[in-house]
Amino acid sequence: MDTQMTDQLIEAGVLLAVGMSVVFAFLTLLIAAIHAIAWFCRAFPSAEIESPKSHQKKVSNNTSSTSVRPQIAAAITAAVHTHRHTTLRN
Amino acid sequence: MDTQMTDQLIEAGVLLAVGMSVVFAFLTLLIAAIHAIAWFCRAFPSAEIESPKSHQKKVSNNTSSTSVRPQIAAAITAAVHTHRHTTLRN
Amino acid sequence: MDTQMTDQLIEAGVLLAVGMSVVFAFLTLLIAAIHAIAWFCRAFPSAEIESPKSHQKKVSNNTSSTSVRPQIAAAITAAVHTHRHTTLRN
Amino acid sequence: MEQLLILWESTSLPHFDYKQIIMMFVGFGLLYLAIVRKFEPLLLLPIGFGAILTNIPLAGFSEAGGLLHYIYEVGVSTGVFPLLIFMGVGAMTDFSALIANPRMLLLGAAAQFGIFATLFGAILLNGLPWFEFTLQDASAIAIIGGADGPTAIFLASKLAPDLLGAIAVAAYSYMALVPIIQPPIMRALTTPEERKLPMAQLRVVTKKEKILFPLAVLVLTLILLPAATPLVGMFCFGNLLKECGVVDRLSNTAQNELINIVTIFLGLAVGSRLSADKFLTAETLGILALGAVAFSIGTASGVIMAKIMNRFSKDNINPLIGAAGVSAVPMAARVVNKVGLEANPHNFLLMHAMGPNVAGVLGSAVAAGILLALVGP
Amino acid sequence: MEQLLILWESTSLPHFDYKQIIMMFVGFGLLYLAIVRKFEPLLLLPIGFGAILTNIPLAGFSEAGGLLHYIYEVGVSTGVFPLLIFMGVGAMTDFSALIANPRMLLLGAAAQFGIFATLFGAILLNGLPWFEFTLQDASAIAIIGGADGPTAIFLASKLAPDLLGAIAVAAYSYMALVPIIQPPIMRALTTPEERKLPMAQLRVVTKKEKILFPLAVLVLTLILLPAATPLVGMFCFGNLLKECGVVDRLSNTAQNELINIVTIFLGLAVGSRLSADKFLTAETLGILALGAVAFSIGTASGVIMAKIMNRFSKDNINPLIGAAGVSAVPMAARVVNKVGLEANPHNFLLMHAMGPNVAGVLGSAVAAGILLALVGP
Amino acid sequence: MEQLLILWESTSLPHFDYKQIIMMFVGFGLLYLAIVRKFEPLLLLPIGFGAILTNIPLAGFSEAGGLLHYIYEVGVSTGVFPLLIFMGVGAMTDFSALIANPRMLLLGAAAQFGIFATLFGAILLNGLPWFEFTLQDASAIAIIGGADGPTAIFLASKLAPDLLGAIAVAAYSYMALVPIIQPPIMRALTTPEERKLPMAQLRVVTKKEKILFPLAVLVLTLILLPAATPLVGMFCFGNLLKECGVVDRLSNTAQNELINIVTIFLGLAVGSRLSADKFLTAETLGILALGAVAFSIGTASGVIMAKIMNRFSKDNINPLIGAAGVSAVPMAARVVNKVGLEANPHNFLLMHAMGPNVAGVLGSAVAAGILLALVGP
Ligand code: NA
Ligand code: NA
Ligand code: NA
Repeated sequence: MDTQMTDQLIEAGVLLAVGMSVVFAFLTLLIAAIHAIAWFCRAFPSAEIESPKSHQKKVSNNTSSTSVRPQIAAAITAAVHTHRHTTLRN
Repeated sequence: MDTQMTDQLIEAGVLLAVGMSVVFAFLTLLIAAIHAIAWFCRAFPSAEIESPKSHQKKVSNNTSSTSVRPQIAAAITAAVHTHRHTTLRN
Repeated sequence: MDTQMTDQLIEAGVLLAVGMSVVFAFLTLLIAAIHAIAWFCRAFPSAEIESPKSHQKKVSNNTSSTSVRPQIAAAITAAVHTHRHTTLRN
Repeated sequence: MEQLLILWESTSLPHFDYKQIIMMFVGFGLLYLAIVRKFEPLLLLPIGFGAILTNIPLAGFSEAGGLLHYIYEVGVSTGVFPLLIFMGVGAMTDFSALIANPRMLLLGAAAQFGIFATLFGAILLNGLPWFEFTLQDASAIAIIGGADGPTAIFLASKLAPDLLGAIAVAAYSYMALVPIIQPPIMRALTTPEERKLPMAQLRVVTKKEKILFPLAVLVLTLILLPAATPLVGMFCFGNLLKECGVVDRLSNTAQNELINIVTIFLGLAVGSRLSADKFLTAETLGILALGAVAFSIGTASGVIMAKIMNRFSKDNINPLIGAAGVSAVPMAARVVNKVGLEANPHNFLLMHAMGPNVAGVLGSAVAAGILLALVGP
Repeated sequence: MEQLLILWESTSLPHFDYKQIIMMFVGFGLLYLAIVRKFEPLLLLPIGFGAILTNIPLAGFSEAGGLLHYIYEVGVSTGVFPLLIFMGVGAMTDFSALIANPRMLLLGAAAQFGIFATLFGAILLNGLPWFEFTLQDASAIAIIGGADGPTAIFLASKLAPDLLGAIAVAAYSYMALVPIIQPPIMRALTTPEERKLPMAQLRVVTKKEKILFPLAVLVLTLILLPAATPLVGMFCFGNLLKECGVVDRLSNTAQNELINIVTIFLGLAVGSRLSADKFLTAETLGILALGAVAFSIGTASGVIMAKIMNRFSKDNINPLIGAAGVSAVPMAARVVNKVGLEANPHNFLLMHAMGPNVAGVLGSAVAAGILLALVGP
Repeated sequence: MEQLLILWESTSLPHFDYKQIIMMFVGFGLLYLAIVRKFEPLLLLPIGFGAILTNIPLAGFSEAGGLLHYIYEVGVSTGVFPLLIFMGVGAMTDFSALIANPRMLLLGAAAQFGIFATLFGAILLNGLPWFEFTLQDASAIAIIGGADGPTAIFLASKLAPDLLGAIAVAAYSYMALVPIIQPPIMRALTTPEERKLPMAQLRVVTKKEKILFPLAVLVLTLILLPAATPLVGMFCFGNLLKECGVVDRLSNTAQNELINIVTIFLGLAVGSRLSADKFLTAETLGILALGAVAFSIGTASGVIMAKIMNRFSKDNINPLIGAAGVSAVPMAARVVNKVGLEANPHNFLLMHAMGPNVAGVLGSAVAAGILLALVGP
């Protein structure tokens, strides 16, 4: 094993030690942060941002989920209407 | 108040006068244009471009608004069918 | 008719001959390929890739076609429910 | 030991400038306004996030090779993103109320007085030792009074790129503050009787008129004010896509996926201009102050113009709808409706206010064109 | 006074060239065709609008720093946009009808005769004093006979960028005119008995065949005609996305949002090539004339090939379906169906015509590859 | 005759290098894995297709002016595409399970041991005559152990662009192989009793916590590890878009159309790096071997960490869920659930495994940041 590889292996060892330490330190701090958030949310429970409808302005949300409903409603109305007529005729 | 600012204020005054004049002139012309369009549309009422179905070629329109209809239709058919069977059995 | 145009016309003639030959050759080979594919698919019919559900990971498919169905289902259920009540009352 | 030093050097801690920390708090403040206060969240949330990212030491988001640098250069310094947003807004805008009652355009014109009057304010501020606005700066700031985000960003990117971040933040903040800024001005300038005035129902507008309208706007603009054609032209293009009825695919994409993608990128890129050296300056305070002035003057001008028109018109014109002339679609129109309902619970002004509201969009785009033509580079 | 002069100078009026005005009318004409006549509106509407914008004096849409300049440079001169469109078209194309009856490929081959025959026409036009088409120009013009928009734009961007605008307009216009151009030719070349011929029902094609088909096309192309792989490869990629069944997300995006976004940009960029100096030339008239010739010859070749095949085939082949070989999917197939129904109200040829129809797409992409390989730069 | 020669020269046949043919078979192999074996098809299908296209002689897909060249330069060498993917993945990720049980982050941390341990493997391979990995190469290879595609592509584009193709292919292949690689390791390291352990139900997480979580992650990252902010920041941005509830338009676009478009382009661009000279090397074999090692060590470390935590915890922790710490969301969590059900048919571990699973995404992004900071350019 030549010197260069030994050097690289030492460097890798340092990286391993430093890297895993930082990863654990970082994610441990994040555990603390999550506990702090949970504490904060219990301490200051606000209904303010829980409102389901967002006040979206200027850009109407035309995604399928919203635009489908009126269509379905119309279709259902038509279907039930048709059906009632059909059943009445029968 | 130094000369430079006086110059700038004069320039701003000119901008104000010119700007508001142009804005009003422009939008007044647009009023005339809208009246002209309305007159034109009353004079030449054409059913030609009112046809609801566009002849879109090469690219089938898969957006939700159009693609939903067949689905809804099928669903309605199925629902009414199921329902009739259900009511018949009852 | 000058020489240059004659040259160009000859060149165009060559292009026509070569071009149509290649087009026909290419698409004839493709006919053979389609027959080969058909033979291969008859020889090795596999149900493997016919499974309707793709194992899509990490990215849930929120396109309209899939997201509409539950909505429609719910709508239909509601419609039939409403209707039955309506007819019962009548 | 050396590795530990490298590690320490690779954290932000030894590199933080207190100004960057302040700017991050500004970013978090914008997130707060967007999420909790619901201030124009579609733009202010990405702007706030971009502001945080751009101020992180060592991350280099806005330096050569950084993500926000690329996005800014590709989309904002070229002017492409605001124009695409404008196209999408055009594809979302319904001009029926304006076509049915074209005089409303005068209200959209009057409200632009806020823009031009603010030029004086900016120049007067130069009398104070902390300000040195050029006429180009002043014009870019004044357009905040137009209450139109993409117009403000587009003009700022051409006339005063260094102020772009502050101008965009001010423009969107004041647009979100419309329900707070406008009602006192509206009430101060009108009598309760005026606020109760009902208006005649609008006539039905044919599809053909709606198709010809964007083309008429385009023709007038290209003849009289070609400097405004990038903004007005793309707006009309979007509107034509919507109204023509033969390219619904393209219209849907322009008003949904395309505008959403561009909004994400535009917001982040604008946020990347909120660096300490550009934002933590006296100019920013001046911009915020001037923006409020521009907005208020615009609102007042619209209301006063409506009062004048009401006097000379045979049909009633409720002066409140003049306030909608600043644009801020559809927020300003909703505010008009709300203030009107307070005076007369049976008087729904929403549709009537939509006319001046969309006229205001055209008006401020025209004003931007004038400023570009007269003080532009 | 000076300000008024500046204002006057900042309108279009003192800068208009009459040619620009003509080009704007051309743009409005394209909008008319798109909206009122419904001629390929997805492309002709953006092209028409782009043509208007690019001819506005002082606006600089197509000059350095202008919106259309950026879009053109990014998407058209690189060839990226037509290739993405082709990918999306691939993701929309169903090859079942062709796989069930592969001989239909011969009809798609025969219809390309229109392309190569038109080369002669272009060269003969050079005999007139107003024309000076190079062989590259002639090739880019001839591809109009392929009745495929993105193929024509891609080839023109490589062989004759100056003619791109006129070629694209001609290609899409003639594709829209298929219901007018093709029926007389089809009727002239067939007897009523031939037009009444019913065809055998097509067999069911398995999913596996549909997956292997684009791969087979890709392999043949990359071996025999690598110059055609940009077009054919992206087309096959799109088709594989659609047929493989495991990436529906990507397939949906390729055939909806992505192709819509690119269509908007491609149309505007093509329109930006309709400047007076490039379009108001004798060449444009020549291109329109040659395009019509190419289209007609292609239609006739397809029908004649179908007649020949019918003679030597044990199953009936209705000669009308040969006309669908020019591509123009699915318009040409619909026209076949309509003309067939006139002769025999119970004979639905639509599915049978889809085979040559999609074969025509491959055929013209292959023809484009040949032209690129033999006369390309 | 000369024309025939030109024609022959314009086919691929006289230009094929056998290595290109091998690479095409590699590309078809990837298509097979994607379509038939359903190995991460969203990426491997475009990668495989890109690999075929890039190896076609004369087509020039990856040369200056070629489609894949443009896509690669715009999106991959700038790092923009992986960051946008990460934003979209953030907008799809639900952190509820992790917020409810934050200790799971330790499992996500432990699983990163696979990354750092693999550095040794890469350096030891240098002892063989065929390998010459620099520390940067080794780091880019080791990140495969993070089981996260965009992170691997982003890091490789910064540290070892020449190895990007092989690293991306290895990363996605092993992510797809999770159900085959992980179960034997999981079973070897756990007793049947451990595998049967039920876990306590998770508490409900409020909306406010979910909004504050990405901001907390962002703040910690920007303070401690700014080099990780491009990845982590865009991820948190996406997650905030999703959770804040006020920009659903943007969130939907980020997790649907935008990520789909970028996935198509990213896949093709990565595929374009699978050229013979870069892929048909001993390095590729080394990368594949090291990737498998990294994956296995990561899995083992996660399981062992879970065993240790179970010993010291008052609540049960089923050691199987440690395996989910490598990320590969949600495949690894599903595998945990499956192996758990084998031991105890009433024990559903899926939700419990989602905690370490999403923790693994953060863990590997952090690890990538560390590598960037310490061995980066
Ligand atoms: Na305005
Ligand atoms: Na064709
Ligand atoms: Na990971």
